[in-house]
Amino acid sequence: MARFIIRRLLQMVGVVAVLSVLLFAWLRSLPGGTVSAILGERATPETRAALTEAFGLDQPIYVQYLKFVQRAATGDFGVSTGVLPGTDALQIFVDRLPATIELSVAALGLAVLLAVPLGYLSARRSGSPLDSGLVILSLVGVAVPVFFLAFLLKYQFAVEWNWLPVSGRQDSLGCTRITNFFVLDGLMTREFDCSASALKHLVLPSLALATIPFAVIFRITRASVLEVLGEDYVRTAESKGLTARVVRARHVMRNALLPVVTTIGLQTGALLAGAVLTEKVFAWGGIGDALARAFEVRDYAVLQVLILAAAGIYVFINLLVDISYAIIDPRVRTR
Amino acid sequence: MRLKRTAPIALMAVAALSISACAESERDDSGGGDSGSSDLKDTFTFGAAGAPDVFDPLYATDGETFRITRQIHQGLLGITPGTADIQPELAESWEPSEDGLSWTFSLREGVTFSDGEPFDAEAVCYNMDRMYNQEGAGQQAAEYWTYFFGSFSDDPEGSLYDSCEATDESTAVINITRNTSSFPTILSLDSFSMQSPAALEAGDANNVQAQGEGFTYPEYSTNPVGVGPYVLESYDQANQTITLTANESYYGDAPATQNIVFRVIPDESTRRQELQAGSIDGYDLPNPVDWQGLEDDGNTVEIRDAFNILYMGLNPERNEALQDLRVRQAIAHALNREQLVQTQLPEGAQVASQFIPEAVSGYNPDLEPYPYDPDRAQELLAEAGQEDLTLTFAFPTEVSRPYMPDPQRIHDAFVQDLEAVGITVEVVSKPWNGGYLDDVSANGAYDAWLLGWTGDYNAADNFLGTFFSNLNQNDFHTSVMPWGETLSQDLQAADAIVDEGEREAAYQEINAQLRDEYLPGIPISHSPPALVVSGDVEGLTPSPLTAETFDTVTVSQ
Amino acid sequence: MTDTATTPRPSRHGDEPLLSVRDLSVTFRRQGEEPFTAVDGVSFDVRPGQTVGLVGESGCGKSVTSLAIMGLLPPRGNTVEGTASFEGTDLLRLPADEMRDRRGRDIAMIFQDPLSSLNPVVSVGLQVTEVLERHRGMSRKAAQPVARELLDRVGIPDPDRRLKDYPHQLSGGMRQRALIAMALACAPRLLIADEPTTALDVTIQAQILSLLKELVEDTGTALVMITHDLGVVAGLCDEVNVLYGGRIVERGTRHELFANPRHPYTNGLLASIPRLDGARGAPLTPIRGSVADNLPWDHACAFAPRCSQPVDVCTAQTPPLEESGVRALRCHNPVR
Amino acid sequence: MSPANPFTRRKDRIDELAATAASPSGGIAEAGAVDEKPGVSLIASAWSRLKRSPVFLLGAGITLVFVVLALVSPLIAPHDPAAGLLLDQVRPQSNPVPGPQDGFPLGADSRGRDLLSRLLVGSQQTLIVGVFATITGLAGGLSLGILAGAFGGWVDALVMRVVDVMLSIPSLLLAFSIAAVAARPSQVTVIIAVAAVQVPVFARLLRGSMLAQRSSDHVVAARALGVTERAIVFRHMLPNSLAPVIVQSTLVLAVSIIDAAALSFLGLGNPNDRQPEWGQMLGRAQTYIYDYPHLAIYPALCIIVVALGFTLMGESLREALDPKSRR
Repeated sequence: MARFIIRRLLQMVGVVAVLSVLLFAWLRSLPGGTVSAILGERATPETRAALTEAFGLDQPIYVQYLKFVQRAATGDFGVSTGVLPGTDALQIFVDRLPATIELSVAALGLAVLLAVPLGYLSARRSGSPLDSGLVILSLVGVAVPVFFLAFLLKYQFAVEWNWLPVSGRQDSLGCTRITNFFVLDGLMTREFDCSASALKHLVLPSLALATIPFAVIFRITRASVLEVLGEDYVRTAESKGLTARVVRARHVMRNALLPVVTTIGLQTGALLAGAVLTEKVFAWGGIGDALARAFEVRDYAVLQVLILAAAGIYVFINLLVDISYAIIDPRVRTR
Repeated sequence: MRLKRTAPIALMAVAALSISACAESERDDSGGGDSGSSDLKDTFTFGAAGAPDVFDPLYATDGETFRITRQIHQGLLGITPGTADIQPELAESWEPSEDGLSWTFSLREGVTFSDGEPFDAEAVCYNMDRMYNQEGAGQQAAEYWTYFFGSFSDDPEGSLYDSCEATDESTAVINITRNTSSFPTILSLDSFSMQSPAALEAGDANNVQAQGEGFTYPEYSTNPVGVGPYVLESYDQANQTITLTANESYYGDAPATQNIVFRVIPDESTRRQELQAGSIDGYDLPNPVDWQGLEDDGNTVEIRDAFNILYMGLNPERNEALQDLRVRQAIAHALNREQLVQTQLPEGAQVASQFIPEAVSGYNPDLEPYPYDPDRAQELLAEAGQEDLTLTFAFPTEVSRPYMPDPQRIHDAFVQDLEAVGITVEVVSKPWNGGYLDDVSANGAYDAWLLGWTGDYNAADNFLGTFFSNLNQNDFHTSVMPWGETLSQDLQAADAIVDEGEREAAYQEINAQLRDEYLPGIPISHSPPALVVSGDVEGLTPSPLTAETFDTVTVSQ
Repeated sequence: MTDTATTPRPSRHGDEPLLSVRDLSVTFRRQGEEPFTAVDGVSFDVRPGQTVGLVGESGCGKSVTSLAIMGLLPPRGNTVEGTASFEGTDLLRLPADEMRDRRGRDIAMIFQDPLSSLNPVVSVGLQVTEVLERHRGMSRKAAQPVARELLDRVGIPDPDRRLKDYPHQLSGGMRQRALIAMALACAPRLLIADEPTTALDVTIQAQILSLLKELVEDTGTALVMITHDLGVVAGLCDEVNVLYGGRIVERGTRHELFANPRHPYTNGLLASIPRLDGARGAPLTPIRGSVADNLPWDHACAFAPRCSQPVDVCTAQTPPLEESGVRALRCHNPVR
Repeated sequence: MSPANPFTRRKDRIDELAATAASPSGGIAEAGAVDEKPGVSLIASAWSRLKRSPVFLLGAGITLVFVVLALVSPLIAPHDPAAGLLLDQVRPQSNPVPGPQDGFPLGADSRGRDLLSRLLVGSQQTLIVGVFATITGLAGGLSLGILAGAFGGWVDALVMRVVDVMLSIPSLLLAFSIAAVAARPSQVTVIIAVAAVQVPVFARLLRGSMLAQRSSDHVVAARALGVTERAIVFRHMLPNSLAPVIVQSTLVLAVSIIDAAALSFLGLGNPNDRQPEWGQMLGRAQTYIYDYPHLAIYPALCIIVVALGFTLMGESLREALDPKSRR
């Protein structure tokens, strides 16, 4: 097991390293970029040249990359030029990570809580109207463009009915910040109105973001429950006259959940991507939001950090999934 | 097919907002909730399109930042609300010497910075010299100084600024190296605001470093100290909100609303929804198509006077056919600018007859835009023997400017016009920050392109100078035209004229020549940018320079 | 298509039947397909301690019969008719929860493929103890020693370790033994073994069979042995029912059946077993064709197309089940 | 779910699908249920089930209508989708979007172009985006997958590292990045961006099923008979690996169309809107969505329906071809 983890960690580093090279070369081979983003119409050849030199963008790419690696080794991933000029790019990532995590966790939680039971239900009743209904629903879920859904949600719940806030993470209540997980902070500092406000702000974005993971997890759960229901050992369990509860929990779900777990891992990728859209529409101020902005203003440093980090997180989470997988499946654990 | 909206909701929203406002005032120890009368809210919430860069205006470059620093800082000169004209601010009056190279500013008395430091002639000179003495990365970061004053103390020849003397407590004399219409007007720019010397020292304000591919800013840039009506209360990056609160030691009338909150909301339609839901009180540059809807929903759309110009640039170096005046005129006649302005640009936009808006001194009222006349255009092309002219005509994507809300649609319209007179158009587009600007100015990669300019202050030079003064380095490549040099010399000469009247006449003359003899590009339109606030907001005066101050704004419950 | 109901007559054991199946029919209906009757009016008795065999090729309906009795057929897509009274209560009409209470306690079952029949992610121990918890109301802790005892009894070496093991860590034989242990955990009065040895190596098969034999003998558990292998029957069963096409075609005690098979099918089955004591080079005579060639029972003998000695009537009318004592036969032209 | 090597489970969904290629036609039949007649091929038996599946028929129906529409729309469209016929009615404030009127049942867009015509003709570009993105992704995936699957060994290892790197970037993010940095955004860049996301998926998929094939009897047999590696790959392995690829393709068609819309929304779509495309129309409508939601709703509905059509078809194909899910 340990060897496996180490190997995978190394692999992960490898992936990120390769990615960093590609990313770096690619970003810098693009037209325009940071300098013209900063100068705008006001750009004169002098100012452009001056800035280009100041930023060391006039040097050959491999030199720039080596410098980047050099600095990166000391934990310095460059400073933002557009998203939050002057702020350490890594810092931006760290500051905004909680926002994205808060959102993603809420969304994923929502998705799983709905998808798994419903998936089981519709597998049990496979062929029934309920089943087909849920299946169609899940497929529709995948077919609706996230940002469009987001708009509809906002329009109905926030603007028309004014039940929930339109965007942002919290009303400006001057809340105290500790972890930047607003809900958590509110609880820690006993500023419960802060938590409440944060929760209210979470509802719509997480709903929008949850649709696709829900659809996918639902379908996997359904498929794998269907499969397990056909397995001999379930029949054995029934033949032992075990209670429905025990059969479901111990014999059906414990097996059916294996592929579900891996799928959940896969979905984190989708979440990160979906966050770009959702966060933009809900002015969430998380990683996705920053990423979109970084592209607009060609903020290389931020782009590099965010994309590498996103990839890193993604690979890492899937490592966790594999490990947890190994833990739930004795066939792996006791090999 | 409009979705219906209902009034009660708006009320509920306002109620909801007021609640949150109270909640805030309870927690904020500094922001005492009493803003005079109780039927007014103590917070004005504004939806910003982007986050501010730095709070030291010297290093700031973008509107989102200036909107905030403007509330915190003031300069020697100010702008008369609702106009583009300068007025006394921290300087009560100013006098040029005979040669116009030395300006005496008599300062407002009894003014202190928000940190209690006195504002006096010393402070003025400290600020001027601080800007002049920028070093290293600071020089690149202080973009506006470079742009308006030329260079820094390490290269005095290039600099407009020479020196500053504090002759007494309330009198500062600023010496400049040459005459220009821009001085002292440029002192009204936010970048050159007066900041507390003590705070600048303490915050190591000049310590800008180039790190990797960006600048790191000193600690001061997040703790600005000015004389303005507001001070920076907090910048909650996690929640993307900036809170300003009234400056207790402000010399003028205390601001009508205790706090201003700027919420960063990047998405246009989300800002609209937030305003609708009542969680913000206003936002800048609403999309023209929303103006009507916003008004219908009981908001106030404040339309500013147009202080910008959209033009179609032409590059006679890349496409020699364009060196023939008749061809350029043909293009001018081919473009149906009336229809464009009518159907694509916001209400109050006008067809441009020249490269500067009406408000600018030097504007030539006698000039008429080239009329839309496809037949004439074809004749001219025929005369020039360019019946089968081909143009590479570019527009930017991923951008919206006050002078061109939707470049693509303007471009589309023109492409059709040009094709109508038999010109073959090669359509090119690039992202604004993805190479478009470089291609236009550095690479000269297009025959024709769309670009514009929003005036920084009221001087013809800020427009015409920008476009044509630099003979060898301008987007229009006038250097290949016989008249290019004359034009650039005339412009520099006119700029140097000290006497208002003479200068105006000179510029009017140049504008006439630009239209009739040179036509280096085709002026298209001046479009008014707007600002929208909810119906509960009073006392906001829109500024042509988009330089509104919010200290007079009130928000009723 | 109903047989004259057989009246149960005393067997060697001479007491009332433990399980008495009457006119059991199972029909599967899948949308878009012809309804398919897998079991068609099957009747037989099992007396306490008796071992009854259900023999036939795959698809003859023997497994379905057992599943029907256990109430383990898929919830939808099938209809079950007839009765299966166990000590007087008709299992087929029993409410689901009451059936649960009986399964594993009164009637247990072991299946063909021991690997797939064990839950891969649950330890063998738990899979044994859960039965005890369920039916004997034991705590998991209390159940441990009992489970250990059971494993020991079915001949699994080092039971303590095996309790913690997972199915994939056991050998095929041990898995089947574990399954048997689970089935016998609550000393059921009836055990249904569905091809318990087919998936195992020949050597193991013998062990498992003798184990079963031994167990039923000293627990007095009645055993229904479902198999296609007459060898198994020969070793184990008191009474044998031969199924073909969902119906019983011949019944008799082991001796009768092996001594003089009447039905050509039974005969064919016997003839197709290689015999060591047979004359060297004596040719095997397999039954020709396959189940696919069956005729519908309604007015013909389903076996006719494959029969070694068909007569015209075979394809004209359904042969009735003629019974005398334990013996029963369904054939127009029996083997003399 | 054989736990063959649980550490590769990360791409399970893909690999499981891949496995269906090599799987026997028998499938798992419930106790007593009629088994598939022996010798019926995978495809045939799948088809026999599909004909009865309402889900599949619905999906296929939608898809058919869509494709036909794409082909004939230019003929049936009442107006030229690029002509600003109602431009003179457009007033940025008072009337930015001309409403329904004679000959313009849905009204026009902000450039005075007939909305109905644009929706109709839009199907064309939308189909093009979907199809070309899929083909491009497929082509990329095929070449990588064949390389890896056919030769295994270090080629396989190398290719799969590359694929993993690509897979390590969340899908839309990849498309997003590529589109964002395209020097000259256009329909082509959109297609490429959307396709790039699919390359690694297809590659993995194909490799998976080809590896399954490598060890399958008929390939082993062919090799035993001394058939050349090339012939084995192209005549034996590839054809049998295609089933899962076909399934995936139908799903990708849907995804591409939606992703294209997302790109437009982020302002990274095809800037030239003379040739209307639903995703682009939807993305562009954001400006008007508040007061003129129909500009967004119509194309959105079209996209949803079509995407649903492809997905329904794909999913039921997957079900049909996957022996595990036959019950």
